Amino acid sequence: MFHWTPDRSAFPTAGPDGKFDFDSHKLVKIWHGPNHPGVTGNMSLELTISGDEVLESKTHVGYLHRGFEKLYERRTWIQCFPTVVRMCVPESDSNEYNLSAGIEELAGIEIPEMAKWLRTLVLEMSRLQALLRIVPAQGGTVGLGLGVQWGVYLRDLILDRFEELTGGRIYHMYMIPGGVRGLLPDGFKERLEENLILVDEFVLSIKRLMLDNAVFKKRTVGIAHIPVEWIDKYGIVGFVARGAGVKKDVRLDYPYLAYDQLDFDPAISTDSDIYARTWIRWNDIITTVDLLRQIMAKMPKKGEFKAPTPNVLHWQVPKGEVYVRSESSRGEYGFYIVSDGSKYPRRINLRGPSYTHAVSLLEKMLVNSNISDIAATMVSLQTCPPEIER
Amino acid sequence: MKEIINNIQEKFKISEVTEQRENQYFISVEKKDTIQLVTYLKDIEKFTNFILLTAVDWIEKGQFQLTYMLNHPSKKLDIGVRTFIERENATMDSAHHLWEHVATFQRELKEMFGIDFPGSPRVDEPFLLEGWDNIPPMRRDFDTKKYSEETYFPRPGRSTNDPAEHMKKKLYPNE
Amino acid sequence: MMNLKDILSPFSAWRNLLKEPVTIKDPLTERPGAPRYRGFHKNDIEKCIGCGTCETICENEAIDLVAVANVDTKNGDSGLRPLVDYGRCCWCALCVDVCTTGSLTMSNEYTWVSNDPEDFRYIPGVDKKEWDNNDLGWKKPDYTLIPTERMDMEEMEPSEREGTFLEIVRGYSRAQAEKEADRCTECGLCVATCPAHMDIPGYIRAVREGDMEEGLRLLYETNPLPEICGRVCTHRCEEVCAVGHSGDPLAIRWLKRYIADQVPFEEYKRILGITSIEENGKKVGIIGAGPSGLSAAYYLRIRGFEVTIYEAKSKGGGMTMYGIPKYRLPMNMLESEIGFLEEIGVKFVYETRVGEDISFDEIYKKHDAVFVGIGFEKPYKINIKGEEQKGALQAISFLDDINKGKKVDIGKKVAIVGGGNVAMDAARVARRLGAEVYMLYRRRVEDMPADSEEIHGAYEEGVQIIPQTIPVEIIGEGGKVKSIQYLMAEMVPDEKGGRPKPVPIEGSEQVLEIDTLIGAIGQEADYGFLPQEYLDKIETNRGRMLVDNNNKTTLDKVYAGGDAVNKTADAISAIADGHRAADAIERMLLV
Amino acid sequence: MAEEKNYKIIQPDNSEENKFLKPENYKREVTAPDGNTFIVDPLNDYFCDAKPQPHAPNTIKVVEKFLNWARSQSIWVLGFGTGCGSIEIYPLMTPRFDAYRFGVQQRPTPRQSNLMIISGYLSVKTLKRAIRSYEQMQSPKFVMALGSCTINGGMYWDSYNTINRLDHYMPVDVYVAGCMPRPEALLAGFMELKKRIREGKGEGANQYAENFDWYKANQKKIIKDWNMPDYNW
Repeated sequence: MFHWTPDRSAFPTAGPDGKFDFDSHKLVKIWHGPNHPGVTGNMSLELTISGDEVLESKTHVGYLHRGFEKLYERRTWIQCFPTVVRMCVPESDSNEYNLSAGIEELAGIEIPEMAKWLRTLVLEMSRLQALLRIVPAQGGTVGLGLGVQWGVYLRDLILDRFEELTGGRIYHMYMIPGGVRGLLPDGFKERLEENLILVDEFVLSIKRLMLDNAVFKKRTVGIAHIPVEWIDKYGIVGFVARGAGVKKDVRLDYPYLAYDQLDFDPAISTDSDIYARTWIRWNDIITTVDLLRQIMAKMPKKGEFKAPTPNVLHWQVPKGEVYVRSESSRGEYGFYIVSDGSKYPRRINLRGPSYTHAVSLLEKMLVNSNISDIAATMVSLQTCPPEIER
Repeated sequence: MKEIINNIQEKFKISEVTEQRENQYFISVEKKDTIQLVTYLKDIEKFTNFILLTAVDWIEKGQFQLTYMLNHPSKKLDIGVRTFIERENATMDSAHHLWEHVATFQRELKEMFGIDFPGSPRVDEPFLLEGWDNIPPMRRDFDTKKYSEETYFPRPGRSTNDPAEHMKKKLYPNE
Repeated sequence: MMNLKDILSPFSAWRNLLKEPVTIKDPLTERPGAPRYRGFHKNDIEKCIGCGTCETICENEAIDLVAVANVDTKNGDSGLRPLVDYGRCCWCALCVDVCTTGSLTMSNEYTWVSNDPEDFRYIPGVDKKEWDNNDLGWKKPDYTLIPTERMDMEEMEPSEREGTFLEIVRGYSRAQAEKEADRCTECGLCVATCPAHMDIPGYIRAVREGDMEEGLRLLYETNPLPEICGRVCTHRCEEVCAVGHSGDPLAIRWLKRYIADQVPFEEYKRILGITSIEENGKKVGIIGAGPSGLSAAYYLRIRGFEVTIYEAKSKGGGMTMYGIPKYRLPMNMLESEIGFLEEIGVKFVYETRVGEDISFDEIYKKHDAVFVGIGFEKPYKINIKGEEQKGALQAISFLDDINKGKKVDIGKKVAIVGGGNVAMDAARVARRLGAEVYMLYRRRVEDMPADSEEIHGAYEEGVQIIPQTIPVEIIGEGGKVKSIQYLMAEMVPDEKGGRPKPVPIEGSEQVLEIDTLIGAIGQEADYGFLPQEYLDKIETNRGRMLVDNNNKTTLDKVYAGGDAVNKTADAISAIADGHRAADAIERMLLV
Repeated sequence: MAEEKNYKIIQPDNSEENKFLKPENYKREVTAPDGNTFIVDPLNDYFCDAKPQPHAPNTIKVVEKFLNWARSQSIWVLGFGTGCGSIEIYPLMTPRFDAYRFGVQQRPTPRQSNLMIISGYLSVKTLKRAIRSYEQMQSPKFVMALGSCTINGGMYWDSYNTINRLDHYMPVDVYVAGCMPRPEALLAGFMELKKRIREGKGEGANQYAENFDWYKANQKKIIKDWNMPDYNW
């Protein structure tokens, strides 16, 4: 089979100061984003290219910087809740969970059993809707737009379930310190099951359409390889680490909520390329659907859903600091929370997986890659700019 | 975890140990020992996963708190190394040589808090902001509301009443 | 790595060709929001009290409180209603969840398009919107963000109370007080309702933060007798408490008492910053050392006036000293309060009845201003036959005697006539003396003017309340009360819209054997001390002196306050009068 | 391999306006092959600096009406997700809500689109890109603003990095309330926009051209590093 490799000897190299000489006329600097169909969210890459090979890539973020961590200085603990969900748009519930869990840990509040299960349910639904969007989008980056049409429709059905459970489609603001804001509506279980059956079908169709697709394989197998040594070096987490053969999953490693009562085993691969990471997330859909079924079966029928808390208007969370984490669809999602014992948080710092995936890791990965693979690489890391810049 | 803390305490001067959870500890250490301790934790105790580096502004004490959050992937332990540095002309030794992604955190801290990390790659390049000419925004002495009102001026035509004042005015107009 | 299957497999997508499309035909009308959807706000204007808790919790400052036509400001309702700015709202519904009355809700409507950015503001419930009658949408859920249950205060068991005058309630511990104070929303609805306009949210905040000195300072800004008010105030603030709409109202009175109890009297001077008083050389005379007089004296004294209080009795405190039983207000509290006033330089002239021991004329001429706080001393008679016999007492003098420590023989069975706080006090005191107590009241129990907790306490202690009874005659035997005859009454609605009137039922006479009868149907002021020339100049109305907004009477440089002036006749109103008069005197003499 | 450079960079002075000037935008002295030297100012010489001009409507009423109808039926949206509202564009453009049947479709480049959706908050950094994208779009062009953030700051009303009022920086045709608006609300916004275009009220581009100096002044006030040409179409 014909395989073309560029003659890299003709490429200009960086000077001793690490800078490229643009007067050589062999280099072009182009911006990939922020207004570009192939970036994940509002971010950009400053690429130095020669031919269609990337010689240097610099990630530029900050287009979505709203200064959340500054805003929390002047918001009370409860007022942080509506804001904190906006830290990550595609999967907002991890934020709610982390902040609630952090406050509960600092204040020593034990949440009721029912609330634990409802939170687990919401986190899994959230993971499902995020995966339903991003897995077919991996096909979209190589020109296969059909899967996106299916996936986004199914995601919308999950959003409908969110809407009836929490009252919101994207931003749910469902978990608050002490528990959650409501019980399941009548008939929720049946409607969710109807949707899950459709997801089951989708899982098979997307496999036939995308994972078993010759073109998709050609474009993704062996591309954007991450060696296993990089895992610690770059702080790689979640499915990217699992793609490289390291089983990292907060749900297993540091069980929270009701995860210790659930039976699951996330997929793992050693190929560590775009295809492997897509395959793992495709498997994650299957795992999540299974988890949702387990949750619906094991969940108590009714019960208290919120533990009593002090008056939220001037709740002074006890002094202390804590790092809480949960597993988002992109990997370990952590909050570092510092309280000085006052009404206002001293510091809430988000450490999302994209913080390293999209900056130091992506910059490194894109060197010597082909410009046409950039979009696929970004989506294979599932980078989410809002969690980098907050 | 206790054992590790004991090991550290033998080798370094630890001023404060906080047990947040069974597997999560925060320890305070002097500025000069910090990078050494982090290196020790990484190489000897195998806290090989670097989670985050962030700063907390304790403006009333005139200090920045830097927290290096490290994780032991196989033993599932977290340790937070705290150090306090002066707020004025804040500088800290760089740890970019230990992990690749530390540089990003340091770049953000330089921009948002004004903490310098000499030697860290691209530390002077703006990260999130563009054309920022005020004091670093995450410092507590920067008033975001005032800045926003002056720069982006909210839509006019709103006013509110304090119920207590309004009632006093209405019910006891002569007082 | 690649095979034929990989090339053919994507074509399986053609299977979908014949499937029913999933497209929603008319998404604009076919898709209402879910029943819990957080759409645009609705507000039940009648239910809303304008407490502003929604405004407080809103992190976006999206809610303004604005005055609204057709909604009046009244006690417990600020008359303000929330205006929502949809250029700020983030649909988190926290405002709905904290709403104290549950009036604020959300519809499941979500479409609002306009080309004018100024459009996106409205007052839910006032400005008509198409979603006003939409029943679906987010409602206040079945949980609370503000604790609804009041911290119970430890009380003496009712069975232990007989025979002792020890204080019933034990006061909050620090943890209890802080927990109770935590429930406050700081809305401030109570401030206007309190006659003295005390900064209630302020001192509750001080309790919460454990800053007792700040709390005491705030108390003394408007009320120099917090120890007294913390125990016996009629706490109208608690009736309008916003938290009370969804649970128990805050125990405001107990929290005030908590602050006052925490700080020792010796510290007062330092905390209140009255270490040195700059004398201004003006003199003010105060007649009556009741709450209004003491209050005026305090505020005048700290501003440098030379203040002299003339009191007929041997101790200060007025009704709070002589009329309130000591199980409600221990004697030492009063004495230390008065001691504090003496310490800052208020002169007390006891056992000096104006009109007898000193003439009003003299006081009037000697001082630059006079404050009259004489109270209601003279009890109303029941005005029935047989009232002059031995064993027919007046509640005021009965309580006075008990407080002075005199022994009063009331026998085994006692009847109290009346239903106010004085009647309750008399009844409960009589119970403590070991008597069987009957309470005769003209109207129903729910019409009683006494505080509900007093009524509750009376029941607890075994007082038997016989409502809707009208005494007709006191039957005596040998000049001593033997029984009382009364008629049962039925409640007839008042045509003028007032409260229902009791009308005796013919032939329903009943007789109750008693040893003592205590009348407690009210008191009036005694203007006997005033010489005629002054009396002519002071206008009165139904026995109360007429005063202007500054509590000035129609007589030059004479101010008045307390029961003899205002209808509400409680300690806190008297304190407010004293404060107001002190302000006015200062303005008159110094400005 | 480095060849002899044919230009010399002129270091800018330390004045306020050069504070954020990037090295590639420094003025330079270029030596032409014939030996002449001349100054090149990248910011002004490489771009068109003419102000935009308002377009008068067609004088024949029927024609103008027809044009407006046609415009309203082909709303091409620039695929620029400026804020969190862009997540709801996915369902809108896919089968469930299928905006294509209403003549709405997404285009990847500003040159092909005539509707810009500002999907929520705009940070200063994005505003700069949004303005450039907007100016590159062909007239008649429209702006649709989503969510509270564009009306009065929304959640980020006190943030140091997000604007509060979009109408100060570009002319807005339709606002859609919500945080964020649902796809249905967006569709309602499209309907309203179409109505306005048909009525001939979609005059945003002309408004921008007429008040060009005011908009530029507002934009420059908050974009401190204005190292780009004033107008670049």
